[in-house]
Amino acid sequence: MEALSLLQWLIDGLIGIGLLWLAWRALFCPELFKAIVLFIAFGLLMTLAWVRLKAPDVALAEVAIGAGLTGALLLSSWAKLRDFDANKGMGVREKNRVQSEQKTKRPFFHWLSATPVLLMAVGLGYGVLQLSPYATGLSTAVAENLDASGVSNPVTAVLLNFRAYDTLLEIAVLLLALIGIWSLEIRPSVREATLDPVLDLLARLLTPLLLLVSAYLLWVGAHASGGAFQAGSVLGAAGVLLILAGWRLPLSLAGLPLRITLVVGLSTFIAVAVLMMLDRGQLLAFPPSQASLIIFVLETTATLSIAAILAALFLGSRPDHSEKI
Amino acid sequence: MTLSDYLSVLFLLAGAVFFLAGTVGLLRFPDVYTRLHALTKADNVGLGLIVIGLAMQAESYASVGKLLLIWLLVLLAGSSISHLIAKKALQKGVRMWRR
Amino acid sequence: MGDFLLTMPWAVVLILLPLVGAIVCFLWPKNVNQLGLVTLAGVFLSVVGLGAWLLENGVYHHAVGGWNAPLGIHLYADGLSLVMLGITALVGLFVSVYATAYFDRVQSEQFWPLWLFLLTALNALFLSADMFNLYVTLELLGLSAVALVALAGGKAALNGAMRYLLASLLGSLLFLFGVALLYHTYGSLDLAILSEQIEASPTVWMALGLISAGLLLKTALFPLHFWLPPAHASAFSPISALLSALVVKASFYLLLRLWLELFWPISGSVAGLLGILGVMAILWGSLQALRQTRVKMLVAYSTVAQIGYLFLAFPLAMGAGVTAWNAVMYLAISHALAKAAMFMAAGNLLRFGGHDRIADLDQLAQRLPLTVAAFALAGVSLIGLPPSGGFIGKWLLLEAALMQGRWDLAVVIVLGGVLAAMYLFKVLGYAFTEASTPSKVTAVPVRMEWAALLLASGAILLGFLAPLILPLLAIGTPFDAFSSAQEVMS
Amino acid sequence: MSIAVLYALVGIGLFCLGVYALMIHAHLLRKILALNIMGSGVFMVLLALAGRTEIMPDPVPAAMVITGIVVAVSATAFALALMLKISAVTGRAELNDEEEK
Repeated sequence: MEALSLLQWLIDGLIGIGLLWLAWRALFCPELFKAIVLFIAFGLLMTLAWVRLKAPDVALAEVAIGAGLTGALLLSSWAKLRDFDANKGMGVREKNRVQSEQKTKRPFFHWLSATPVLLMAVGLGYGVLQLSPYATGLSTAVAENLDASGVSNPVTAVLLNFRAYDTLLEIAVLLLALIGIWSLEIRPSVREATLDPVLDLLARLLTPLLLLVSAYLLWVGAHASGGAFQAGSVLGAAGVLLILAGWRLPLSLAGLPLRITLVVGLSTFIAVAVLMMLDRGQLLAFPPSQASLIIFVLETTATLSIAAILAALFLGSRPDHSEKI
Repeated sequence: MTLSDYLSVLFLLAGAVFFLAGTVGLLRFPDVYTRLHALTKADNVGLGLIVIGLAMQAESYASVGKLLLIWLLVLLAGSSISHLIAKKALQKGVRMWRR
Repeated sequence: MGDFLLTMPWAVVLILLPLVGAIVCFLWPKNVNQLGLVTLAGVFLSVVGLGAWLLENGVYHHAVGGWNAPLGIHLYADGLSLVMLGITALVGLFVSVYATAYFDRVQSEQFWPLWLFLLTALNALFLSADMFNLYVTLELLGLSAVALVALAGGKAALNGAMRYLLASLLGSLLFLFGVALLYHTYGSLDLAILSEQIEASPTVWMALGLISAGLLLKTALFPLHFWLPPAHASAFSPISALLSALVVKASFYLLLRLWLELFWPISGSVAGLLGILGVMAILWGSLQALRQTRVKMLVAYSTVAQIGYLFLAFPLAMGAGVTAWNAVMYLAISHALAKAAMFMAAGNLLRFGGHDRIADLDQLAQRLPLTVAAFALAGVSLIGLPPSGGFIGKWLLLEAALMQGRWDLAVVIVLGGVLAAMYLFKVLGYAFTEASTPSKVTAVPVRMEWAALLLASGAILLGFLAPLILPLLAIGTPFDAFSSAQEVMS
Repeated sequence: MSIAVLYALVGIGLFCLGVYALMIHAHLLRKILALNIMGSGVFMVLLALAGRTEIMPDPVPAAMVITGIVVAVSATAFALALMLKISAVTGRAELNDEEEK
């Protein structure tokens, strides 16, 4: 027992130090590309930390969204930035670029910023150490009401029943980000995707598998780790892979059909909220007997929308405009 | 500990050795092509050995299947991506290392 | 009819209606202007309905999902939320009418969904009583506001939007950190429960520090105002109006609410610091406004100064309780009306002459009389001349200051008014004279002129409405916890 | 000190590193990375402290962190798009401090 707990301390200590080291390197290593790769590694290590903290649902979300999708977004943005530099034709030298990538404010400013940040770190650390060593939070309240929630995975119960209103607004944030990006009117990247037979084959093989995994995560979310966000991001990853392989949505589907897919999750959520309001006088109050069905409908439509939105975030420009220019 | 436990440990250790060797190769090899070579050894063989070691401890055939699936997926993704990286490097004109 | 008013769940309508409107505008962009105006009218009527309900029944509680706090999320409305919702709907309606004439087709297709998301976020923020839910509404608010700034597309607007986005995200994360500490101390996210249990401890101090820092950054109190002028001045004018009038006020509202519910019992002494920052904001903002050469930049710096006024109430409330809070709310809503009108007037000048350089304004008083009148009326309220809403607010604030013998603050209140008069007359002076370089002009749609003028008149009209508004503000006695605590102290 | 507190302290470290990097870096991509690491730090504090119990860990922070991760990726995607737009218009992925002064 003693040895085991020592081993645990060793593992957790290594993860903690590894996280801090990766974060430090990602933020301060001179090359941006390296920084992004380190950030992705950081996300993967975060996933391990979540597993150690007994939060497998969060680990799944982190690996799919935090490390995977954010990493893909960062890398593709980095590549586009480099393309701008190349297209400007002023021959931005490698050296210049590296200089701009690690440019910081004046050294005086470093000290000016470091002092309050250090003070804050000490204060926060002290504040956390002062917390009582035992606290259960809301776990008993969740456990007592779990039967009435329609699902047996407590995290899903919180996300889609007890605090479903948060989730409604969160899907709104996701949709809003996409609408915001579309209104920036970014030109689609001029570079044609280089069609590669191996990548194409990989996409063909993985897409059905990702579909399957996504459906599994969606289904399993009711009683074990998983749920709409994890399923949606896996499905969205399939979309990203297809985009990378050079596949584009046919124009006939890029207008209203795509838009409907993007909003169906949020719209269903609102519709259910209003129906429950009319029926039971309370927003998003599901009758316990039908709660599991309602949650399943909400999660399925949310998965579709989340996947579509995430893939569209990756594409960046509006698909119904891209072909015209 | 039974015989299968000892075998498990053996496979896991062997897998770890491959990972270690792959990592050393990644850090020490001279160019991108040889580094890819080192990396795939860790991924393919190392992970394969670890999967075998874990499969011996698995409680059901379903989890053995899942473990195998993980290995196959890593094989698929690893080989495709190594191919893409090597191809890009060739396109960009990265020279192969010669003694 | 009366029954209908009292049975509809207005608060829920206020959140869901604009959200549905945003989705519909996104799906069918053909008739966005009509769809948007109908939504705004609906929101306005819902606020009236909620007001009627509150007058009849006192405060409004709604346990979302039927789950009571601490497990579930509560919606909560009292007089303070009602007044904020009301001013949002009113300003929103006028800005929307203005926007239908201001934007061309493509721009309005982009504007409407984002603006309706912003409205959803504002309403949801004013109605929420749950700390984490408030964080989500803050993110919704920040992202939609930044996307709106970026619509203008130029170098300045994009830079302003980015600076705003970084400040806004930093503010949200600071807020969330504070929420995390509070949750792990008390095991609840509900404001009412937290307010009952809160006690001073190092953890709580850190939590409150983080939350205040995040909200002060979003409210742009000096010296955290660096992001505001570039963002507000470079956005399209109706959007500047929304940002200056409503978005900044939303984070101020939240700070005020948390101050009243959580901070006051344990950190009364920080009030003095907020007061000092308020004074510096008034002086710095006004002086910067005086230095500006473009109308919109001047108006944006004037916002920095006016935000300072809102924070003078914090040290004064120690001795003057309700009077100080009434004063500050009155100032907040008068500023919302006046500043929205002023940005709309500035938009008219820009449309008319193609520029907003103060020195080159060319006989506008003769050529755009309604716009100049709107600018002047809004100015009257900002300076605090009778009989405007700004006058009532400053009068109450002065009263609170003099009651406690805070002559220093009284001087600043008056001085801020004088400085405001100086920078506003700088614009008006040039509006009456002929410029040395006449510029080509474009006609300004009548709707844009009238929308600005009517809102500016509203700011004046507020000066007569105090007997109507102060009782509304008192529903559910949002400032009461404060005055009772004060009695204990004295 | 328990595992919960260990991870909470790591979270604080990540948060503070992020704040510092956000302030001193000029390149926007770096600032966006910094915000993401700050976010991870906050999530870690939020979730780690939920483990101060012998029974089932509190699921509410886990749900909050999942919500937070989704909000963070939305904000990141938007920030990156805005950065690309700025870089397309001005030729640099930086904020221009000089022009305003």
